[in-house]
Amino acid sequence: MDSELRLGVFLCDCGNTLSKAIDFSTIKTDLENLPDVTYVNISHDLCLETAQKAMQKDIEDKGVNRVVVAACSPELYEKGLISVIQAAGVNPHLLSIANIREQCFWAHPDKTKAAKKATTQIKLALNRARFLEPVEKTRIPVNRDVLVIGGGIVGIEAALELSNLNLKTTLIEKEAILGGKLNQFPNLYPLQVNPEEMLAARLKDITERQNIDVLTSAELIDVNGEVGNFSARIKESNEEVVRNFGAIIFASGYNTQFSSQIYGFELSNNIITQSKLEEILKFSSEVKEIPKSVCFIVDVSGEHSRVSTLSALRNALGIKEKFGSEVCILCRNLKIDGAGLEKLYRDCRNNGVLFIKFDHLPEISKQNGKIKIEVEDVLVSEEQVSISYDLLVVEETSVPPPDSRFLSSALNIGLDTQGFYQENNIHLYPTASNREGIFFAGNCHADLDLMRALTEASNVALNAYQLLAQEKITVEAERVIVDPNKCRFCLTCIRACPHHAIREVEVDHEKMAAQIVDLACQGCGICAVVCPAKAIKCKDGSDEQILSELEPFGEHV
Amino acid sequence: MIIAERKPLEDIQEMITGYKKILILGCGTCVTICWAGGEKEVAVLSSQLRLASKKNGNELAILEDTIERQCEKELIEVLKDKVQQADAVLSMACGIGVQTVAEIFPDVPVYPALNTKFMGMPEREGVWVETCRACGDCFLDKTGGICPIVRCAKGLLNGPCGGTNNGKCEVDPEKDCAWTLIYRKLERQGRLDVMRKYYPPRNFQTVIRPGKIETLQA
Amino acid sequence: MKIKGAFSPDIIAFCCAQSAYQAADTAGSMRISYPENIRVIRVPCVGRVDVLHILRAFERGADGVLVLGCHDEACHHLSGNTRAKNRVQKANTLLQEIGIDGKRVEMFTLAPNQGSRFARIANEVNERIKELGPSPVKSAD
Amino acid sequence: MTNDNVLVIGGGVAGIASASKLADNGFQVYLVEREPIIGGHAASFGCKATETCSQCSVCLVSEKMREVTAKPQISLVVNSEVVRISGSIGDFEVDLLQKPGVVDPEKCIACGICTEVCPCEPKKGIFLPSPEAIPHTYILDRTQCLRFKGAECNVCQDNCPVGAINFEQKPNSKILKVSAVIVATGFEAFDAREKGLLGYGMYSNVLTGLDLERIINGQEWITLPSNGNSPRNIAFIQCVGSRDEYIGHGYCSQVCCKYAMKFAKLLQYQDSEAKVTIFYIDLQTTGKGFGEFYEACKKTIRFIRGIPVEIREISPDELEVKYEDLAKGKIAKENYDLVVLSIGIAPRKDSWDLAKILGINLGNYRFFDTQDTLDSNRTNIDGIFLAGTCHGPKDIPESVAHGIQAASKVIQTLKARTA
Repeated sequence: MDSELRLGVFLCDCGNTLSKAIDFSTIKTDLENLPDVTYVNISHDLCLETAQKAMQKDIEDKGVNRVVVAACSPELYEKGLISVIQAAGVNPHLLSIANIREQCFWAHPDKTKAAKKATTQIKLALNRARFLEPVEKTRIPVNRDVLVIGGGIVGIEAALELSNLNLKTTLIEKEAILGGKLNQFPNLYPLQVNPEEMLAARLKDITERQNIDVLTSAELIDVNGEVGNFSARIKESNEEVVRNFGAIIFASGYNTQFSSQIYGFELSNNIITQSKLEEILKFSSEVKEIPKSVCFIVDVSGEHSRVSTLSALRNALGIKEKFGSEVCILCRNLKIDGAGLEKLYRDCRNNGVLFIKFDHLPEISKQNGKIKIEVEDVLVSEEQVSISYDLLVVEETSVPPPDSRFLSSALNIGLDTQGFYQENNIHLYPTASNREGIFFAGNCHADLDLMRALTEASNVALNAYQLLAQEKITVEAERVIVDPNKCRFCLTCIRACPHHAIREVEVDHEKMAAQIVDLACQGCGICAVVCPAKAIKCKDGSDEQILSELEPFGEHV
Repeated sequence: MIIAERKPLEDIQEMITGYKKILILGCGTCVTICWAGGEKEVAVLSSQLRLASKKNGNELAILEDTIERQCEKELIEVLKDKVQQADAVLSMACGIGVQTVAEIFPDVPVYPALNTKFMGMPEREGVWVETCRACGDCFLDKTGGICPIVRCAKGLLNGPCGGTNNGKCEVDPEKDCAWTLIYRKLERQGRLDVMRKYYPPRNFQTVIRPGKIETLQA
Repeated sequence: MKIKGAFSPDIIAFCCAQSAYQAADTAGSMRISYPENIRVIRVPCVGRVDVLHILRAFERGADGVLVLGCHDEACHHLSGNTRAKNRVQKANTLLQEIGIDGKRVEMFTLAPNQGSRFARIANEVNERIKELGPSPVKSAD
Repeated sequence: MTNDNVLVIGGGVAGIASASKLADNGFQVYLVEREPIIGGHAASFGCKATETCSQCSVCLVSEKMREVTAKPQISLVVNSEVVRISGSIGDFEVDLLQKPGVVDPEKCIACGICTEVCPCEPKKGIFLPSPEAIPHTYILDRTQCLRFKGAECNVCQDNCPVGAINFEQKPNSKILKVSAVIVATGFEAFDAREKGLLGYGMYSNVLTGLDLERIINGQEWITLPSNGNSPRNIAFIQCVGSRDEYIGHGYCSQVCCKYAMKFAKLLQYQDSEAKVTIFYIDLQTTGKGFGEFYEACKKTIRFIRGIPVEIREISPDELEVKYEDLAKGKIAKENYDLVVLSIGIAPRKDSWDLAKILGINLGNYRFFDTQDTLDSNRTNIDGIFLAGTCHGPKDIPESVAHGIQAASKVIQTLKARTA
């Protein structure tokens, strides 16, 4: 590292507005006689092309190796200034910015105080600059294969799109055949698409692709490693195989489960679940005695689920079309916040489906072979309605795939309060997990209708492609680094890292130490704080840099 | 490993009143791992003591250092010149470390900053629990690997006592009854006959203080 | 070093770059004023603020420390703000042990576009620290 | 001949997401925005957090906007509209018309002198549209600026240190050669004045969801327009302009139940005595973590089925809401100091003009239509894709996801052509 500090300070008076309060020339003279400051310049528009070109030239001519800029907020122009100093041959991490506009001149009307603060802030930026360390970029080879877990429509769609982006994909499915819910649904209302044809077309497409490798009745057991080289242990019809991947996409969907305690009664021949009804509708030709009247009940065990209301509406219309029987739907709030769902609801009504809204749970009893239902219809001033139907179709709760709890702890990826993948607060990045290189799509982590699930499928495909587009990923090496001699291998940092970006590694073949995976690290610095031996250093925001900004106190009036 | 906990600040302040310059010495092994006496805690304690001395107006200079292990004579001898500069040493090691430093530097007063609590393991991040008391005659072969001396409130050898209710200890309802755990473990391994034997109370007489082990320099 | 005139406390504000630092910028560009004796230090995440940094701030003569991060359940690094809350609590007890009022260290949560909230917090804390007076560490020497 | 250029029409959150992903994957993107700044509707929203974040994704918008300036491959073309397009996929030729914005965003350094010297009262003629505006430029409001009211005033132009203001700026047109086009022109909020009986625009304390968003963006707490106090008795009316066949909006706008409940929680966090009532048809309580949010709301918020038909102003601080009390089966009246109309998402009124220019079809309810029901991006013109709410109602993360999907489809389509 260049031993001798040569600080270059570039002040910007923002079109000479800041100079109304801040006397830039005195600051310039003060700075010039500080020991390691080699160059000070004042300009009026450092955010514009001309001034930046001049700045680059100054850096090169004066041999500046640390750049301090006193201007407006780094949030606006940090990236631009970084490319300028990079063009001048200075490492991008050797830039320290003093915010003398938004957080000084504009925020403090009292001009003398604002001027005083500006000088302090420039001095702080100088202090920080003295402790900046360069971070070099390296290119890390990555495995470009992608693992897609779950052979439902979302897994299939993601695999096809990844293949379009010529990434090699391995699609694993627990069951013996691909298709997931597509094999189960009789129709895909509100979309006028036949599920079998849709599935058949996609399966044909998959078989024609050379870069999609399908493993059925295969399950993921465990994954080691980080983004760029995950090694996944997959059990395929009870023999285990280990394969390497660069990214992993979870598309394992959801299961449904009937909970009799919530309803207070068991299933029987005339109380069936939605999935049982879907079987009947699918093989409607073999049904011997057709139910003349069918009643659906929703919003009991899955009050906030889009999927359960959607399957009720879909199956109601299916029955009307196939058997023409009398249909009624009991619900609290119809969940129709999806494309075409309101229209599906209107189609049901136009086909004579009756809708009864309840607030208190209806009483359900059996009477001479029929189901008797007493419900207070809220829309008709809570008048007690008593109806009886041949068949009652009850709602199932959607539950996460059985292995989600196990895989979540094995892979250190979070679950939400219902046990589905992905903590609640990743709303900002819907398909991201807390770990780089692991993505979620479809109903394994959210409650989605088909069109939303397909959108997520192509999102994760593009995210994985963007990560693995090249053989090698350029990444900033050792932005956060563990000193193996000081590391006591107490595992605190490995447990604390929210992105699971720290792994165990052997140091000179006998001592174990923690090591930060640059590709997976997001630079938050939590590990550096929790480390009891102070063995971890962040080059962006190191302890020395932070403490150096506490320096010049006690000089106020 | 050895688990320790920092003493309250007033006790430490009481110890070092009157000294102008002290060396706070951290230990890099067990007490670092249990977040009590590592380099981080040395820095925190020094910062606290500097703040307190500034606040009370008495002048105090603090040298900070952390070495690999304070239970190794050779590693401590190396600190000779640093210790000479200080009027006293505040050791943030377990009791073993404090005594080793005191032994190597007899004319410098050495004070403990931590209370050495027990030998144990982490239950989860930031929580440590005692699992062994070094009673000198390990009993674990008879209890399927669960030590009743430490984990049973009464240290019974032929438990469980009458007070256990569905697996919880009568002394502290939060705690599992060690003997119920032992019973379930042995049942699981099909070795319940081990519990049928009667084990006489321990003869703690045999433990002469301080314990010593001599191995031939082979 | 006698402090003449009204006491204007030195307050350090550790600001998370994802939220609080931008809220300070927003306050500035909305020309909402807040006391100038609040010094903003930009950290990559509020989880980067260590108890040691807080103690060192008081050693260097700060009268109050503010730790400002993302709202609960909105931290880009999941546990950053919860850990910061625990550390501020620990800093309170450590300061209380020395006889410095624990209320001199406080944590608040913000979103990047809440400029007026940043200014309101800054003004409120400034008044509170004014009542507490200068830090006992500073006025002694 | 396919070049690596892609045109994104509309700088809202979906357009930004598409542009950002395309730029990351080696494409040169022209992001064309009609307004002087990007961000669209979502950029004017405010944070609705109480003690915990209420996951409204508004802070996602400012983060995405800054990505645009950080990526050199994205060239921002503001104040511009597409007037003509010709050619086909891989070889489109697009004519843009750039209205004179008077302030040149490339030159403006947002120093603030022009606002200081501007003589307009009470509202300045030239100002920074929002603290997080991208491009970070001042804009001239023709309705305020005296010069456009006949006065001979050049004060700001003369004082601008970098000469970014030029009143003589002429509209100029540009030709772009692109391989694909992503339409992300967004939505128009339903104009609540169309429901005359609800008194929006007449009574000061009848606001829409959009008004609340603007208030919360500017200040920390919501205050009543009539007297500036914190509202104590608030009513939210859902499905205003949504699920309404008579005005051709027979769809659920998907976002109103969510933002209404988040505002309700914020109002009660702001003032624990505040009483909130929500009039609804069907509460849409779906979405990750929103079920629990609704369960918490049920404890403190009163939910009434049925949509009020009329609001009368008894005094500027008191409104009377007339609705059908379903339980008793008769008309009831209640007084509130603030009524919020949860307006929905409607297609832009001028979507027909852009459809004519691009040659793409309008679907039902006049949102843009897609070619195949299973593909929510490809339009009937090969090479033109849809992103965001111009294709149908979406919330912020879904618009971003739809934008990313559009980018993914563009990359796959162009890759297939060159392979």
